[in-house]
Amino acid sequence: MKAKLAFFDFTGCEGCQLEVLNFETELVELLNHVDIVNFREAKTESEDNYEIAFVEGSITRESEIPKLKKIRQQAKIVVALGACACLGGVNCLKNFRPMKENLRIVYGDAAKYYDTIPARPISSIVPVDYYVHGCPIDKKEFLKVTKALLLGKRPEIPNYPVCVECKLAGNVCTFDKGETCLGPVTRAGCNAICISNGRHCWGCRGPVDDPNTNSEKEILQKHGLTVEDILNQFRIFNGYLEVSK
Amino acid sequence: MTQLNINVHHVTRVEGHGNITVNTKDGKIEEITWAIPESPRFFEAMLRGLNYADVTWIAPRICGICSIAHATASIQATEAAFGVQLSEQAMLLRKLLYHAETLQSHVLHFYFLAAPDFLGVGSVFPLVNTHKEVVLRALRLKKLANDLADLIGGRKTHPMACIVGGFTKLPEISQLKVMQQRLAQAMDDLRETVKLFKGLKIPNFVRETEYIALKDPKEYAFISGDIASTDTGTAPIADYLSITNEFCVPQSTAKFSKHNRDSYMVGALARFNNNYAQLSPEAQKAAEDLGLKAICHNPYMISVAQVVESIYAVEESLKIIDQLMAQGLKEEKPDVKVKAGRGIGAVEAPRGILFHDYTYDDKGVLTEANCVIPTNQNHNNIQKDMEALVPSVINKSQEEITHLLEMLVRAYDPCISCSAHFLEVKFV
Amino acid sequence: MISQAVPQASIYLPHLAELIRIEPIAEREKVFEFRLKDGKELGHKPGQFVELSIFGIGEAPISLSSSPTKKGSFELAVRNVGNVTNALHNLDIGATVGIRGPFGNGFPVDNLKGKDIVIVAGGIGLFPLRSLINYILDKRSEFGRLIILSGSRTPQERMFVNELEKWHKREDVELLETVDEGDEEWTGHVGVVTTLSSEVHIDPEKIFAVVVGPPVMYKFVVAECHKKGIPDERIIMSLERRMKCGIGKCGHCQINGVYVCQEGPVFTYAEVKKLREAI
Amino acid sequence: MENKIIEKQNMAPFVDNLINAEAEVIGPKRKDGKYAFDKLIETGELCLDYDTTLLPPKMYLFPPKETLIKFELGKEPEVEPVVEAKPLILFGVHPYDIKAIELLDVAFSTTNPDINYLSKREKAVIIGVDCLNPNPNAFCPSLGTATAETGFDLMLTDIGDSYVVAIGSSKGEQLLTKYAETREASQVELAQRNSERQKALARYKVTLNISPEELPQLLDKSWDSPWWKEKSEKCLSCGSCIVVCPTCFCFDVQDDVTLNLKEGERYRQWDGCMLVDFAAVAGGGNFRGDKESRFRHRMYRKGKYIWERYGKLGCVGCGRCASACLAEIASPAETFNRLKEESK
Ligand SMILES: Cc1cc2nc3c(=O)[nH]c(=O)nc-3n(C[C@H](O)[C@H](O)[C@H](O)COP(=O)(O)OP(=O)(O)OC[C@H]3O[C@@H](n4cnc5c(N)ncnc54)[C@H](O)[C@@H]3O)c2cc1C
Ligand code: SF4
Ligand code: SF4
Ligand code: SF4
Repeated sequence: MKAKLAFFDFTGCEGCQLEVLNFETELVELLNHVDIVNFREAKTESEDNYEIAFVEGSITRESEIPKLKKIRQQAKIVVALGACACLGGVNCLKNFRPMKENLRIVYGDAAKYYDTIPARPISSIVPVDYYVHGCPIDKKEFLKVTKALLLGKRPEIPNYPVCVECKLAGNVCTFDKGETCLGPVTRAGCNAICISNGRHCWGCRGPVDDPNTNSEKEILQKHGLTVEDILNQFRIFNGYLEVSK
Repeated sequence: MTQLNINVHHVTRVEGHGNITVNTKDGKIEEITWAIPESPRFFEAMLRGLNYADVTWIAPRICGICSIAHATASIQATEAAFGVQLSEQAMLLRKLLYHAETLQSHVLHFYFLAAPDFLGVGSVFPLVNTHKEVVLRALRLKKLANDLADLIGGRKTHPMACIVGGFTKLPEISQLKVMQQRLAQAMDDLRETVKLFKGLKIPNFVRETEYIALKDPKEYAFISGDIASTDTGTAPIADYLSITNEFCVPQSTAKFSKHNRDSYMVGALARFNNNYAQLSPEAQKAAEDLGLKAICHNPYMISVAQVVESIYAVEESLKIIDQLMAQGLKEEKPDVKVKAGRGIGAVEAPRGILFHDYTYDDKGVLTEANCVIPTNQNHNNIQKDMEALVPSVINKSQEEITHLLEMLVRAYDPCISCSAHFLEVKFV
Repeated sequence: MISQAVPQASIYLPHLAELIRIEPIAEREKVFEFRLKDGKELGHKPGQFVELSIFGIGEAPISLSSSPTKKGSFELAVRNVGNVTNALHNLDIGATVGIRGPFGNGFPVDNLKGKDIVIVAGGIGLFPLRSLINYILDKRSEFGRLIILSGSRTPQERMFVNELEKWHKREDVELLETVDEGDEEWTGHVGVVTTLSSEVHIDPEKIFAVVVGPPVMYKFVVAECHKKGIPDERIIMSLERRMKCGIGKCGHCQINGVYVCQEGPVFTYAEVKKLREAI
Repeated sequence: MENKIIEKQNMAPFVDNLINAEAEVIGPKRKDGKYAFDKLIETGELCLDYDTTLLPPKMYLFPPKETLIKFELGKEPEVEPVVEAKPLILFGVHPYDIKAIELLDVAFSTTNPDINYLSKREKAVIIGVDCLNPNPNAFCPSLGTATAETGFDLMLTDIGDSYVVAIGSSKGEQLLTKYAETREASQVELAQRNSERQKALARYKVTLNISPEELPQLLDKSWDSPWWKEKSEKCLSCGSCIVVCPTCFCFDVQDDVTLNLKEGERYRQWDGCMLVDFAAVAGGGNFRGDKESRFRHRMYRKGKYIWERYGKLGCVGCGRCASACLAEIASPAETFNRLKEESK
């Protein structure tokens, strides 16, 4: 029997779902042994009967909470898709300001009509079985996780820092170029794609299980960042961890 | 006449969540609304206090589908604020990346999101069995666009190689050569696409409105030029606020836009209507074949305009690659000197004109941001289209009307999650 | 030089084996009996292990649980803890798996001949020890006393209950069992495995202790052995480590300079003592 | 050993000939201000005066990711070994990397010979070049790895207008006769080579204050040194040190299947003892779960375990790890010197 997959989105840019649509030929292969029963971005029909739910986006409104809980009840396996769902992601940048002020900045006088709560990852509301990290997700990793789930195995998601893959990619370390990087504390799995393209790691995949944040901070300071700069860097994708501490 | 009670909760195959409500009672229309229940994102607030490099990194996260457009608008706003000059090579690469975006998004829209309507199915998935060759062609084109984005921007979504002042990674000549061949081959697929669209029955619905798009005397504009209106002519980008005029509508809290009339349209059709003459001959010919003539007032023709623009994007990409290969690629270190100031970046996102307006302090930290998103500008036009459409089709079944309305919304290729940084509808 | 050394066969290529019998032994544990598809004998020693492949899932090191005296097939007893073991537990009779090995040194059966043997099993430590026990029982006359001390966490987690009963009944086996926590039905001994030691009387001059169990158990059992006067050279233990290749290449199983899959998994305490990270 | 001379202007034709011959030629190229081994497309890319490369040339013999077997799934699975090896010329390998390859040769051929490594190795030609501009973290002279007498097919030394070429094997000699314009080396030129090598020795900035033979003993005494904890406190467990090391050869093995779930492969990929889960076992145990024990284990491997097991040094002093380590703790020289200090 074909496994039934469903995709859901909360607050986010939908780039991760788009990455799934970007499978091109692989999507056709995949459809041979799965049924995608729910994928609003790409299809009209929907069904409430699914085994694996991929959930994109973070939770930023009260009304999203019951919807997420319903998905959890229905699905055997819940997979968080992308930084917003896994970590809270960039949405958590607003958590560093009172919600009232956010509303005022964006909506001015009309602020009173809106509701918003501090952004949070879906794991803060319901148990999550697996994570596909990244902003956006890496297509290969998504496939790896999906294949593992279809085979009934626990997907092997690296628990080592991006530096491993960065070195393997043959990159010159950003620190050697006079810049800084969050690679040493960030979970690998992206093949150091940002560094390979001349940028640095921004931490979109979240920290490894036991990051040596103190050492990383010292290194960043040694390379010219102020404490505030460092906080800003961590906050871009990992602000939720800071606030929830 | 049927009693209508249409309630489309979350229009599918659009990016983000939008709802349609139509109620009639005794033949009288009581309510027609296009509403956006998407969660607000607060980007303007989130960007405050960030360094420019982080600003331009985060801003594309407004929308995953047009992330290259947001990245470009964000970078260009920052460059305008700092007075950064782009090298010719960087400009060519930026345009090339941009054509990838246009192609990426258009192909996704007209094949995957809109085409199922015309072919009478609910999504692209069943087409795998019934129209395999169409799906494979669509996938080929999409892959090509994605690979081009990958090659120039480093990634399909949320590109990282394009930065303020230029690029951090250059493609290799050998890679460009392969891309050139693939683009040339893609012209065949696009010609087939034109044939396919020629056979489709596009609803005939006309409502005159104002069309707004960028206009550049040098070329069919995507990332440069002034703001042009089919009603009022051109205005500098700096005047964008007086064009977009966001306002609140009484029955909801959504911010809508209007300029010269009740509403205006942005996007592929608006660009076509303003800049038709600057299209390449092959794109013009495709337009003619498809029965698209400027000025066209049928919003369902937006998808057709996208097909025409895709041909243009591929042709232009080929030209740019020729030029890059002829002159060779050289490493350039972007020359960026931070200074206090305000800058506006205006680009034509696939679904319409997009503005990022930033103010930076002397350390390059953002103090204020405003982003005006194309879908925002279209919302009011969608609303007005619905108001005009429903009476004209009121004798059809509820099912048919619903379908026509959904198709209408989809035709606009709305990008709701990016518009929702600014939009919200309250249900009463 | 190198060119002459290029081998003919890949050390990573498993042989195919057919699953011919499955027997559940406890909640998370089952015995699986296999036959090599090429009809050959596996030819192992007690205490050796194989690398078991479930293709598409991965490989895991698993001890041989049957005695080499059993011909035509071999048995693995496996606890379901992760990917490979779970996939194995989901297989049906007739399924094909991959087998590499046997690997490792195994218990020093030749040294044990003619000696008294006290076997100390903690939990699934009985899996590899069962191979040794059955080997000794099949060649009973070649060995001296056989004392088995077996400890489980609870009565439900006793492994190989039928065989334990059988051994109980034998005159030539001294089996003592204990559980860490009893229940209403359990009438036997309660306490960790070392608490059985007071009931055992041995001749330290001619006894070997063979110990396999969870890592925490070793220190206590060794202390007990010392109390009874068993010298380090005659305390034998099998160690578990993470293993990928099973043949001394991948480095995962290394304890100090020692590769457990090569020099082990069976060591004397005299050897283990020198390894700072062993237990 | 026979020695020839290649004039510098004859070097480019030699390399071009090799590139045009059937074998793939790998050599050091410039990369973002550093150097990296990569396939040579044209001679111009080759940089023979490099200090060190980001990754060691071992990656061509023991690739970061390598398929070991392929299989078909289903009721009757089929398996077959995968051994990929093609003729390869490693051009411009420094002596320390040659010594490291010699270690790999032993490690992969002892007890259970590894066909995947050995077949690649057999097809590889090694053309060395003496390292005259050492990396600031290197300490090769202290380990006797600044020059190599064996392990290469040809060995080049830059003596100004020309290269002295030492011939290390008949394979090397054949290549030379076939593709290069050479002449006999004079005594003067050989003397020049010596003096270049001597001068290079003086350019090393790091010295090990203990002879390599004494390292095992020193480490025997140092297990309980406070150094391990103190220094490893900063370790990011980022694995940079093990990935860049020419003598590390540990790996992980995983299965992957194709999207149709019908066939798949088993591959190995580089792994190493500095990564947190390297020694983790089922049930949550981790035999080197803390930074201190991982840090110590790596140093023991470099200075003692490998030596005792394979009779070769586990570190060749290339200094790559020290350059790669952001925490500035990975240099074996620093640790060994410090322990030597402590032991006094
Ligand atoms: C010499 C030897 C002999 C052995 N003999 C036996 C035997 O006879 N019988 C027996 O049952 N066992 C035996 N074992 C133990 C057995 O090898 C392991 O239980 C087995 O390798 C587990 O493999 P697996 O693929 O099922 O589990 P894995 O999927 O590898 O996982 C095992 C557990 O570790 C956790 N885990 C591992 N890696 C990760 C990760 N990256 N992220 C998160 N969690 C992780 C999982 O949660 C899981 O609980 C022996 C081991 C050795 C070394
Ligand atoms: S660039 Fe970043 S990820 Fe790469 S090695 Fe350096 S610190 Fe690690
Ligand atoms: S020693 Fe340095 S390079 Fe190695 S894992 Fe630790 S921090 Fe990374
Ligand atoms: S341990 Fe460091 S110095 Fe020694 S060989 Fe490895 S990378 Fe080079």
